[in-house]
Amino acid sequence: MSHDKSSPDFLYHHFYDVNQQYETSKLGMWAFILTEVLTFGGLFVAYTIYRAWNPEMFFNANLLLDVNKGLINTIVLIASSLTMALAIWAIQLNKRKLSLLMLFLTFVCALGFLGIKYLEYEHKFHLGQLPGEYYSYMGPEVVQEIHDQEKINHYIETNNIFFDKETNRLYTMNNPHIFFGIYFIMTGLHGLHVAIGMGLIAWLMVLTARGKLHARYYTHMEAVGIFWHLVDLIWIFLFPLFYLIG
Amino acid sequence: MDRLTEYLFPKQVSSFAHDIDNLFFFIFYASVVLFLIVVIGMMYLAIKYRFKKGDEVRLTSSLDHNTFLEVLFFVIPLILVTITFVWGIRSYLNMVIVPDDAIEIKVTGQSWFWTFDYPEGGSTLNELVVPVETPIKIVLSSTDVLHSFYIPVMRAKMDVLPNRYNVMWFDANQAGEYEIFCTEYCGTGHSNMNAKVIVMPQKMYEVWLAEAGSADDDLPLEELGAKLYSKKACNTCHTLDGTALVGPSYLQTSQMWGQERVFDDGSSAIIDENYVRSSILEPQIQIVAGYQGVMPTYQGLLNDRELDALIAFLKTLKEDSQI
Amino acid sequence: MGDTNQNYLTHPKGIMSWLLTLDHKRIGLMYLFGGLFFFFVGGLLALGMRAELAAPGNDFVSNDTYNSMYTLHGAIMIFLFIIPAIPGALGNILLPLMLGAKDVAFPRLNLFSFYLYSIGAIFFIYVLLSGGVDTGWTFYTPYSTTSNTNVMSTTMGIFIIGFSSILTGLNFIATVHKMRTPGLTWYKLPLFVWALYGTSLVQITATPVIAITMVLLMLERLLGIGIFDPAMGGDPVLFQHFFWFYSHPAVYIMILPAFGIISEIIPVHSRKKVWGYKFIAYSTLSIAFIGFLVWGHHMFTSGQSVLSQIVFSFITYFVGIPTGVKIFSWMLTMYKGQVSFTPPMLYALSFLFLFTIGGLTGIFLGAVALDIHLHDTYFVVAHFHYVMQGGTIVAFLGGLHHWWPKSFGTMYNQTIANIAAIGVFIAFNGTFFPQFLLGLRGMPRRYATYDPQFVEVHSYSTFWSGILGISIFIGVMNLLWSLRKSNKLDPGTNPWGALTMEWTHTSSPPHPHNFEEEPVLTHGPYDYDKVIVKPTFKK
Amino acid sequence: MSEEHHITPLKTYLVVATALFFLTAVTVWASYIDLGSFNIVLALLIAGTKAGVVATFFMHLLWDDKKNATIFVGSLMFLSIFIIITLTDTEFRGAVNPEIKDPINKRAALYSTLPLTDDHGYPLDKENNHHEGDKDHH
Repeated sequence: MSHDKSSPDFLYHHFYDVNQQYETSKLGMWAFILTEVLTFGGLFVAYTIYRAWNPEMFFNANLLLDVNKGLINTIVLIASSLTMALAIWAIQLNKRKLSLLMLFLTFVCALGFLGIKYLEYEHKFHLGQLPGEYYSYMGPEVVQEIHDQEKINHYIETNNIFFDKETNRLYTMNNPHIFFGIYFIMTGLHGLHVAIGMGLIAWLMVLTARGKLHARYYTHMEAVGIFWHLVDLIWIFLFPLFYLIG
Repeated sequence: MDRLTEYLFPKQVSSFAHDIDNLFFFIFYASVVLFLIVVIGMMYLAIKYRFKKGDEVRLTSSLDHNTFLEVLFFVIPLILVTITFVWGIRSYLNMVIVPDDAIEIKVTGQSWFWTFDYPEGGSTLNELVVPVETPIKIVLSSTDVLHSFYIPVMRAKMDVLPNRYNVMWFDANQAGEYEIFCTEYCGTGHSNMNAKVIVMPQKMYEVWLAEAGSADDDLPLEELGAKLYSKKACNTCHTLDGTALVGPSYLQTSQMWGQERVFDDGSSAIIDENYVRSSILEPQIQIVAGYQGVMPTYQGLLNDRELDALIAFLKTLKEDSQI
Repeated sequence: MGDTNQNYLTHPKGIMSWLLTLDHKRIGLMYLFGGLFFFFVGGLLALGMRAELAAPGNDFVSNDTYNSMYTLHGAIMIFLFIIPAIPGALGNILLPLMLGAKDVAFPRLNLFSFYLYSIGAIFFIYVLLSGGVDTGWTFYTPYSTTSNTNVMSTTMGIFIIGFSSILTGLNFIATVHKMRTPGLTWYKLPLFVWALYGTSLVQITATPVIAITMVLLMLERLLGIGIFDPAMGGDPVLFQHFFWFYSHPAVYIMILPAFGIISEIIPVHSRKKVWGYKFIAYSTLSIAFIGFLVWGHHMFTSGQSVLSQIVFSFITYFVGIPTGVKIFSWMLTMYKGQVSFTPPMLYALSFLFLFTIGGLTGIFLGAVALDIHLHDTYFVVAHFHYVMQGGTIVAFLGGLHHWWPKSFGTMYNQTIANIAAIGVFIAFNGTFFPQFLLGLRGMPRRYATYDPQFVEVHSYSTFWSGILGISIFIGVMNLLWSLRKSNKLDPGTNPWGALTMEWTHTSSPPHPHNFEEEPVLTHGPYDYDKVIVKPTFKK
Repeated sequence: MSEEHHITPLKTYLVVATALFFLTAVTVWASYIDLGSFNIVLALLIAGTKAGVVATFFMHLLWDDKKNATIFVGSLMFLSIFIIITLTDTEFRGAVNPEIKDPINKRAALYSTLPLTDDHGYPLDKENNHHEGDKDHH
């Protein structure tokens, strides 16, 4: 048997009609989102358990992260989500050029996100705030790192740090390398998703520019959009969990 | 039933062993009944309604459910598992709540032997000595990987974790010598990581405690060495017959006495008393080529006389020695 | 009917048409032969282990070799055979046919997941040839972070195969939801489809967690991140939570499709409407769900909190009840039917026998106090072999015999198949039933050498394991032997008189596009009270 | 057919994005107020709201087949199962036998060259009985 001869060229042979194909792809994409949520979920579990075990260490280690960079990245990602949504909106109305522009903006935002992430990582690598056994950050720089003088005072007052004058070393907390381990894995995996998302958006731009996507057929863009919003959604949780431990 | 218990289970030595075996038999008989219902029912139906030669292929009954039966299948197992669950938890709480008057013995698992530290200060290797009819609290920890401390006759088992304590307890009701197994996989020597629990009458235990460590003082060095060889678990990794296990055979070391031995970093040393001594106390420094350096240090586990005894024993070994 | 000679096996031709095929039936066949190959490898490892255990000492292999053998036996059987075999092979071949669809929802993804499986398999072959891995398939830390064997390659292999499993599950879910032929409502679906659907749900929800666990394990080895390794401040019990959050549901990934196969075989070969259709369907889903809540019963001696012990023991029993009712439903399906003792039916009956033992012995292990004695002993080994081999593999062999004429258009020698089926049944019991006794007496698992008191039972078990190996080998060779050219059946053959769509609406072997005309649903899958289809054998 | 797909008005997107920016500001502001353990609850509530808004409007769940929303909610449910049941272990260890509550060494072997410290970073080799009272600060 063969499908309706009048069916458009973007309809795969094993579907009855365009709508079935669109809905199937979307369902598949959502099932994929479920697997993504659970992949990150494992890391959220590790985070929860270790934070519950070491609340003070998490608090202290969180002070070493740069809230401003995290905040900028949050804003950048939300903006990119908006432009991604608008790209779909534009293609639904067959405004291809507008859609292309919005995809481009999304791509730029993603690039910006990774750039800021790079600056953050670079700084931490430099200081030795690394995961696991590579963690070597025990120098007194910690005091210079925190910009909020009130926090420094609070920090020392509550005896969470111990400064040993003989060795000129600062013992901050128990096992901070675990915090940084979880931080790097979660933000690293998230960053990997951003990079993959950029690849997908670039691919969408090519498809849109070639006119393959239009108001009747934009499944690819819808699927990538869902993926991209998921990336945003995960960051929405990572931001307060790592940067804003009150 | 007692004979069946004896056939199926090891002896019941702890106070809760009897209860656990009874729980087993409760589930066992319930299972046998359910199993027979399924198997006999299945065979009866399959044979009664079999398609015989010459039968006509025909439409069959449209019967496809019976609410009463389905509810019954639901309720009967529910009752059985509820009893099992409550029984299992009640017995478990009994096994996990340690009596206040328990003697506390510290057990350390290490690849691949057990160390037992007694409250009075003594310590033994691969031989746990406990008094009869006294609750014993076992506090477990490991120095390397996971182990699991299992005494079948006590029906007691608990994983041994590195950097974390675990607790179990038992009270033995019969004197005797019973097996201890490691049941959490821990590497090459896992299946050799056995020990004994020796349950003694109270009086004997007190005598043993007082004598522990001093009893061997008057043995000749070589005999003491032979005793330590198995008591301190050297035999887990070093044979006397020349075959290589985890570590080199004592026989080989003995035969090479005075000769040079090559290590995995390319260096070498003459085999003499000092070499053997440092190999026991600091085994990680010189690792014989071809072996993995997995031996733990015996620093603090052997006194000077015991070290001398092991060296003396090693030097006596010949091709035909039978120990 | 159009050109009756055109079927998916011969059209199109050429090796590339197989390697790049998007046809679910061909992908299914590739999974089938991949799975059978690893079944063979895993089986050889098992026989090697039994040979070593015939006598107490190190008579056959060293401790290290034994440890590597049991690890690879477990990992290969689970990750390369049981998990992919039924969904990947039988599921792929049959799911679209049973739904009246032309293909699965995402054919390219389907091929991609087969290639992921192959890449994972290459990792395993590398591990096998390069000296093995000795951590046990459970990879408990900190042994797995310190072992100097091939842990990295193995975890990488599992990570990749995990994605293959996820993508297959995702594909099947979309297929079941969206690709059913018009008129095929949920309650008209064959029960095998329900089973695959439940399996797929478990696959996509549980497998991501093993993927991230394997990543964390690799990072623990590379960087010492300190989540699982106590030397770095981590918690080994937490690793066990992570591991079993996947690996307990994975048991249902393995057993649910077997339930599906049995739910097909018994009504067809009893020519009788299935008993309790809705119950079997719903219990599949409820088992899949409850399976996520009980992982801690693998950790009753790990030192988790007492509260967890109680919670896990309690929920564990709720998996047992729906499973029990299923067994009764299958049994009662035969009531007032016409039962033929064909090879698939013999496998199904032996499944009922063996799986009942496997299920009931699970009750012993769910009772915390008793589990403390039995944990990590041969009782557990026997229990899960009764479930996995006596359950899943026996059902798989039954399913293979049931759908062999459909997949290849040939019929095997039924007498030999029956003898092999009975041989598997007897030898299986001979091998594994004594192991319950070993466990009760306190014989720990994963021992290369053991106390001489256990030798009698061990050598008995070893003897029967040889017969078991031979029986399975004969069974599978009998199937493969039927593939010779002279053995072709008429494309219209329906040897069992089955009513599901893959038998009534397409030829054997099926057309490359599954159905020559759009399938029109005329009856339900088990309407043996309304429709007669006579079994036909035509050469 | 694709023509039937719901097209969300531009205004909705802009309103949603504004709400997201606003909530981001709120969450940063809230982190500077000391609410004790309620800080984390509030942060997660805000993050949850943001996530809900993204899923509902940007990801089009509001207008989609309800199956998709079910899958998404399902993924969160399975994640909660994982977290909650694991917490029944990690939070309740030592309830019967207090020995098993904490690790023996709180500091990883990584820091073995440093003196051991207690929860508060004090080296254990110094006499520090006074900080028993310090716990009241927290």
